[in-house]
Amino acid sequence: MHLTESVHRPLSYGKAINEALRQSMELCEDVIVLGQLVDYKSGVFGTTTGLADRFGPGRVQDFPNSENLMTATAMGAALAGLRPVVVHQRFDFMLYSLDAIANWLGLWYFKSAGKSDMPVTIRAIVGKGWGQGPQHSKSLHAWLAHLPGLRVAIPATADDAKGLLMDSVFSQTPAVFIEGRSLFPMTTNVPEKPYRVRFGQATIRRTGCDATIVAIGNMVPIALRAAAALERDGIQVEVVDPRTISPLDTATICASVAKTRRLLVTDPGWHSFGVAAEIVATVAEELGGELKAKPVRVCLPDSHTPMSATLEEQYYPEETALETAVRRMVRL
Amino acid sequence: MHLTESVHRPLSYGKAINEALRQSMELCEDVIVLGQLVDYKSGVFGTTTGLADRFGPGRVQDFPNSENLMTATAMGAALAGLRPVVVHQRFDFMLYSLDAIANWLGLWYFKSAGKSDMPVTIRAIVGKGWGQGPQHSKSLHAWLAHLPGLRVAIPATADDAKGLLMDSVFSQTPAVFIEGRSLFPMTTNVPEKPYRVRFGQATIRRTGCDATIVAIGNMVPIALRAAAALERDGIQVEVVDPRTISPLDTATICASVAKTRRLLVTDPGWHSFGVAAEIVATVAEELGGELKAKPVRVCLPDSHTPMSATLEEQYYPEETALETAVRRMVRL
Amino acid sequence: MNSSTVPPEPMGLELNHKTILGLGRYQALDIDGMQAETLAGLLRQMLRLRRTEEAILHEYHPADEIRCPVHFCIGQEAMPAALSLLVEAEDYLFSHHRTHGYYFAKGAPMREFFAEIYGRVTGANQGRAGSMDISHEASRFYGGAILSGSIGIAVGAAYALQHRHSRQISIAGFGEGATEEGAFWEAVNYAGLRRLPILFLCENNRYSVYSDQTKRQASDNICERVATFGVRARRIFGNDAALTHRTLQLEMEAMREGGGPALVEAYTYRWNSHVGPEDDSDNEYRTVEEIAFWRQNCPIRLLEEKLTAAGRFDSVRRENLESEIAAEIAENFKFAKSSPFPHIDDWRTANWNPASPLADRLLETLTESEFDQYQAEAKLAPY
Amino acid sequence: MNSSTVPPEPMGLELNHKTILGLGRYQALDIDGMQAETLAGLLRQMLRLRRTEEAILHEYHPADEIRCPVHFCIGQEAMPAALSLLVEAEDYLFSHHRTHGYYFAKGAPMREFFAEIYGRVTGANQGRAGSMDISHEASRFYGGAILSGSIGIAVGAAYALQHRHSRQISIAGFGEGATEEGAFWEAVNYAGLRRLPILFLCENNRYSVYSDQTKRQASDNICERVATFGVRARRIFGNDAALTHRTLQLEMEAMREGGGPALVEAYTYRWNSHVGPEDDSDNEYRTVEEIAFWRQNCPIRLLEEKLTAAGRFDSVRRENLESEIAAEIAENFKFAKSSPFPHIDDWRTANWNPASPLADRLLETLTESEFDQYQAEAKLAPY
Ligand SMILES: Cc1ncc(C[n+]2csc(CCOP(=O)(O)OP(=O)(O)O)c2C)c(N)n1
Ligand SMILES: Cc1ncc(C[n+]2csc(CCOP(=O)(O)OP(=O)(O)O)c2C)c(N)n1
Ligand SMILES: [Mg+2]
Ligand SMILES: [Mg+2]
Repeated sequence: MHLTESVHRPLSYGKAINEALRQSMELCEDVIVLGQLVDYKSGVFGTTTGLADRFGPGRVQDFPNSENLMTATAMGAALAGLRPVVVHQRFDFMLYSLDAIANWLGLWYFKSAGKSDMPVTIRAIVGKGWGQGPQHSKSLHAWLAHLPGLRVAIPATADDAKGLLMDSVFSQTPAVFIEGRSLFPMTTNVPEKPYRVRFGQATIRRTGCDATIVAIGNMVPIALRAAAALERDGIQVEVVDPRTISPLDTATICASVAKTRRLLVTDPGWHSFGVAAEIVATVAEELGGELKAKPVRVCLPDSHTPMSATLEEQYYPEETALETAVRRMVRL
Repeated sequence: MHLTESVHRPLSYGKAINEALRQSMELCEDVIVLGQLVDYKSGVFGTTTGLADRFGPGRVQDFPNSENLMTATAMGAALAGLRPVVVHQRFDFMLYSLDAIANWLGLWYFKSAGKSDMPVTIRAIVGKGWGQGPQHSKSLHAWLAHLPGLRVAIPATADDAKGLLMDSVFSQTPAVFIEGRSLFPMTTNVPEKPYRVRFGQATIRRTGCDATIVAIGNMVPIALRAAAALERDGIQVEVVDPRTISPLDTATICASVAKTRRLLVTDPGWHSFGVAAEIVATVAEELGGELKAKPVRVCLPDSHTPMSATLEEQYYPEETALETAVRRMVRL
Repeated sequence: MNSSTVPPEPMGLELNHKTILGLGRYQALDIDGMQAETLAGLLRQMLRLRRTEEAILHEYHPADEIRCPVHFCIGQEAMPAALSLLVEAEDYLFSHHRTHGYYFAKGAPMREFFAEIYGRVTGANQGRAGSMDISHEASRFYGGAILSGSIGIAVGAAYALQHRHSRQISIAGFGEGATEEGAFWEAVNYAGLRRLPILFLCENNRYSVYSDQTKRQASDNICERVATFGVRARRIFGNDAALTHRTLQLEMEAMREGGGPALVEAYTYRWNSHVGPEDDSDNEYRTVEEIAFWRQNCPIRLLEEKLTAAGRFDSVRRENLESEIAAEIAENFKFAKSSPFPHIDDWRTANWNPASPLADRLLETLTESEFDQYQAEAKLAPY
Repeated sequence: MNSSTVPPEPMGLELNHKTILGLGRYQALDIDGMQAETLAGLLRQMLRLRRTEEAILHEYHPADEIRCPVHFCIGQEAMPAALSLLVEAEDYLFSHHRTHGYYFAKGAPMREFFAEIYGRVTGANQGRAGSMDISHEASRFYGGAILSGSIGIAVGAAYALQHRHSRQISIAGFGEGATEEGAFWEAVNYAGLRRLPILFLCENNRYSVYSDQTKRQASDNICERVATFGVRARRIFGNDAALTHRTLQLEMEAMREGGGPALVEAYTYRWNSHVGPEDDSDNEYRTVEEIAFWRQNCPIRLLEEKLTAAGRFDSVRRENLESEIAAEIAENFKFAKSSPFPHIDDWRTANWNPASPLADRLLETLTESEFDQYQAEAKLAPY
């Protein structure tokens, strides 16, 4: 079903998350939300606003500053039949809970031999800009994608945010849901109904025949702006948004590159040993010598985040970096 | 200096680590060792045996089951002038300390603007075999390599183990030192003197012209056995051992592949989003269309570790997997 | 609940691993007022666990078919035995690496236990988990080998039970060593704050592998520390099965009535190596006297002698019990050894559940996704 | 050290955030026997911190040049002021996200502070760290924004100091919210076990962002909890700068003589939003009465009035002090604003120190590495 008849209206990314949570909680009383400050008016950047009033403190719970326990609590609650959504105001704060994630959550289903599910959704928000600095802006989504037994979404649009979050909440496999803070005010047309976007299905955000840009998370709008600029020079760029990095829709990516024969991957994570490497490697394994140019990664430099605004400008790649790289690939 | 005149003698990997620690502690009284059970006769698989007797409890300290604090303690001690070596009996136990590693240790130098060093060495031992199961055998070395500000060694031989460990202890940049438990009894000729093996310098373990195998950690002996088997069929394989994955000696790897035009990467970590992806991607970016065959990764399947011995056999790749893959690449 | 009904300190002692050694032969075991059935059950469960452990111990190296690390619990049978008589099928039980006692306490089947440690497909986890990580979903039993890690999950189960106003409880079993993990104190704080129905069972056997508790903690006072977090805590001589039973019973009944979280610290001792059937005494971490004390105060012997003296047990019953247990063990060994080994065809689906029945029922699927690339990016509030 | 010399509970109260509100105007500030220099220093440090914070607060949005999250400490000046008079240059001081007071307490330069929050290359960290993460190596001051994370590092510094039989101490400053992290309890346990020279300074301002302490912890009893881990702990009314000074002095002197670890919990209050100069009161988390109580008991006003009443302070001195501070702040603002912005040429070397002087001196280099591929792999002991 493609929801074509359903009502769509513009909604911001932040509000779409709020709507996904509200509808999930309406649809099923087992859905609960745990996180520091989720029950205040401002909520977590607005994404949890109104939930406590609507569903009561029993289902929307402020949590102590105990991130490791928060994940573990969600796991035990899931085991006992609830569907918890855990919220971290920053990805960085989630690092305290990596033991719970990597030593327990990811392997639970496997080691139970498929007898025991843990439908846990973990939301992690990635800070960017305004001097967040090295402890408030990391995105280690590549780490999570490396873990078996876990799904990882990194939506770029409001409609995907809602659909992927609802899919996480109502599926049996745990998922980490990575939100780019810089995307929160951006709007797209979002269906009113509850719906899912399935994990592992990339979307082509723009078609083109000269080069493929695979763009992750908040690099998607940047890639689209670069593509628009390049079109003015007659370069047709195809922009693929994987939407989830685990599972990763390698088929869609490879099909696009098979057509364009050129690949640029842009990821809002560190360059080395990141998601971009996996995508470049996969394409190299599939398409090997068929490429017309060497593949390129445009990511964050292998450096922690600097605070100063002038350094942030150097640090975060913008559309010009993508344009330059594509121009070089197509040798114009 | 190549230490050619110095006395070499066969030493096991485990004993070489023990010697590196002992010599480091002799050379400099700031070197201390922290870890659960480091001060008992059996030590940590023999690697810390004798140190407490020799250097006293002040420098060789049993630690509570508080892994996060253990790393933090090492950091503070390093800041105040010591050179701590932290020991984790299993890599898995280190996950409790990932906040300390990723939110503090790795970024300390950067955020101090180069004014403050933290010469901390963290040893993490990777279990393999005898039903270690999913909580005693993980190796997330790809995670560590993804972090800026941290060096990562994964030695395959006794002589490298000693030299890399001593380099870690006496350098200014923090390092994680990953030890394959299965390598502990293997011996190589190890110089008696204190020496260093520099990070970021791969070594060619065997030369060949038909294909390059880049082998990491305990995949090195397996790759060498595969190469020996392939030679009987007239296939000459070059085996490159990066020795450290951060920094990664991409020049040596690319030079080898430029010669052989075929690449297989074998890594004792999970297939996707791992070290092998980084190496394949780097080669694709450098050499692109020059390869004669599509690059191949032979890694652990994207699954947590099973306990049963029969499943372990399926799970851990052996030389036959490498041989088959190389044969397919050279189309024999 | 009146805490005075359980004498927390036998013979007026302030209980800890030092004072206990001064007890000599433990004399305080008291069976007055306990039902015959309970006492028989305690003895039976302890003996069954002991014989099972001994059988594995003897089989381990010679046969070389159990290929996973095994942490034996010989000497620590009282707690699991008491628990087995009190825990309900719908309660949740989580265990640390030393799983065997807890597995049996939860009533999970011996067949699947043996098959699991033998790595067979008929095992509780089809041979994927082994001794340290075994779980049995149908029995609501879950093990795991990272210290303190399962305690937080137990808190989560308690959260869900409270959320649903259930009378069931969640139980976490662990050693004194696990309390050094920060994860433990996060769990204790939250349990105390929310008054969750969680029972923390700490078997204090003095050592973490070879390391003495007071080498890792400022003092042997876990109960005192836990109590300040709003969690009821009491310590007992953990080799007294009758006392252990009475203590757990009181705590569990109170908890089912909304009495909030509690910790029971049971002082006990493992007879064997930390792991495996070898002897780890060449690490010189414990004295001959200490070992002798605890062997003398074997939980099975203490109860058996008391029952015998009271005329409630005799050699005939003992023989019947022994042969019944021996038969059960032999049969399950046979089952395990003759079971097939597992094979995994698809590692991916072994790690992920592809089904999503709830999502299928509740949600429609959106395939297209749109985007207006011309939006100016993000003007956000600054934090 | 005699704990009775410091009255821990003013007016016989059991101190916590509820009882404190009943105090009305705080009357117990006692300057008897304190040196004039100390009292003047306390007032000076508090006023300097207050004016600095106010200056940043007013400048923040209008100028829009300080582009990083800033956590103000207006209202919480007593602790940093007291600390500034007692801490030694060779001591180590670690702070949580609310760094400013601690930065100045350690005597780190105002120039580099302003330049840092303005993101300039002349800043303490060349603009890489900002308000939350600022550090000043030469002053042995280190901030950081992950709750409780720097406390463990402080423990490590204490470890090294003890190892070297130094009389220096290590100090960690944090809020009551940080004590919910397991990391904190690991640190407390280890400090108590090893009797490390570490001073834990907990400024209990009741809230973690908007969340009340008793919404996160079973009770407002951090001292009681910490004490059970073998760490001396006492709570004080933290807006009494004289009391704070006496308390820290006693603890720090004892610690330098090997007295072991201690925690001081200072009840205090932040006047502003959790972060930034906005008003966060629309989240309705604190009452008008509460805010009024704490403003009335402003630490500066309390001390100033006492000193004035005692004839030790007057409006002339006040004016001199104000204008001196105003000049200092103005000059440093100017310096910061006129400083150049940073640029990083090589991200890699910005993250790694390529030098290794000690290795260069002590070690020879081995380049070749050998391997015998014919060795049978690994026959290991099974665990
Ligand atoms: C996080 C972590 N650190 C270290 C270990 C290694 N380890 C396994 S069992 C054990 C001892 C635990 O002692 P205790 O909790 O008292 O339980 P006991 O073995 O005495 O029953 C240790 C240190 C582990 N499994 N997990
Ligand atoms: C691990 C972690 N979790 C969450 C946060 C977000 N956070 C920043 S400050 C803060 C409140 C801390 O309260 P407290 O420790 O009492 O210090 P205060 O701000 O009151 O001075 C929180 C939750 C964080 N920085 N680190
Ligand atoms: Mg123990
Ligand atoms: Mg606070």
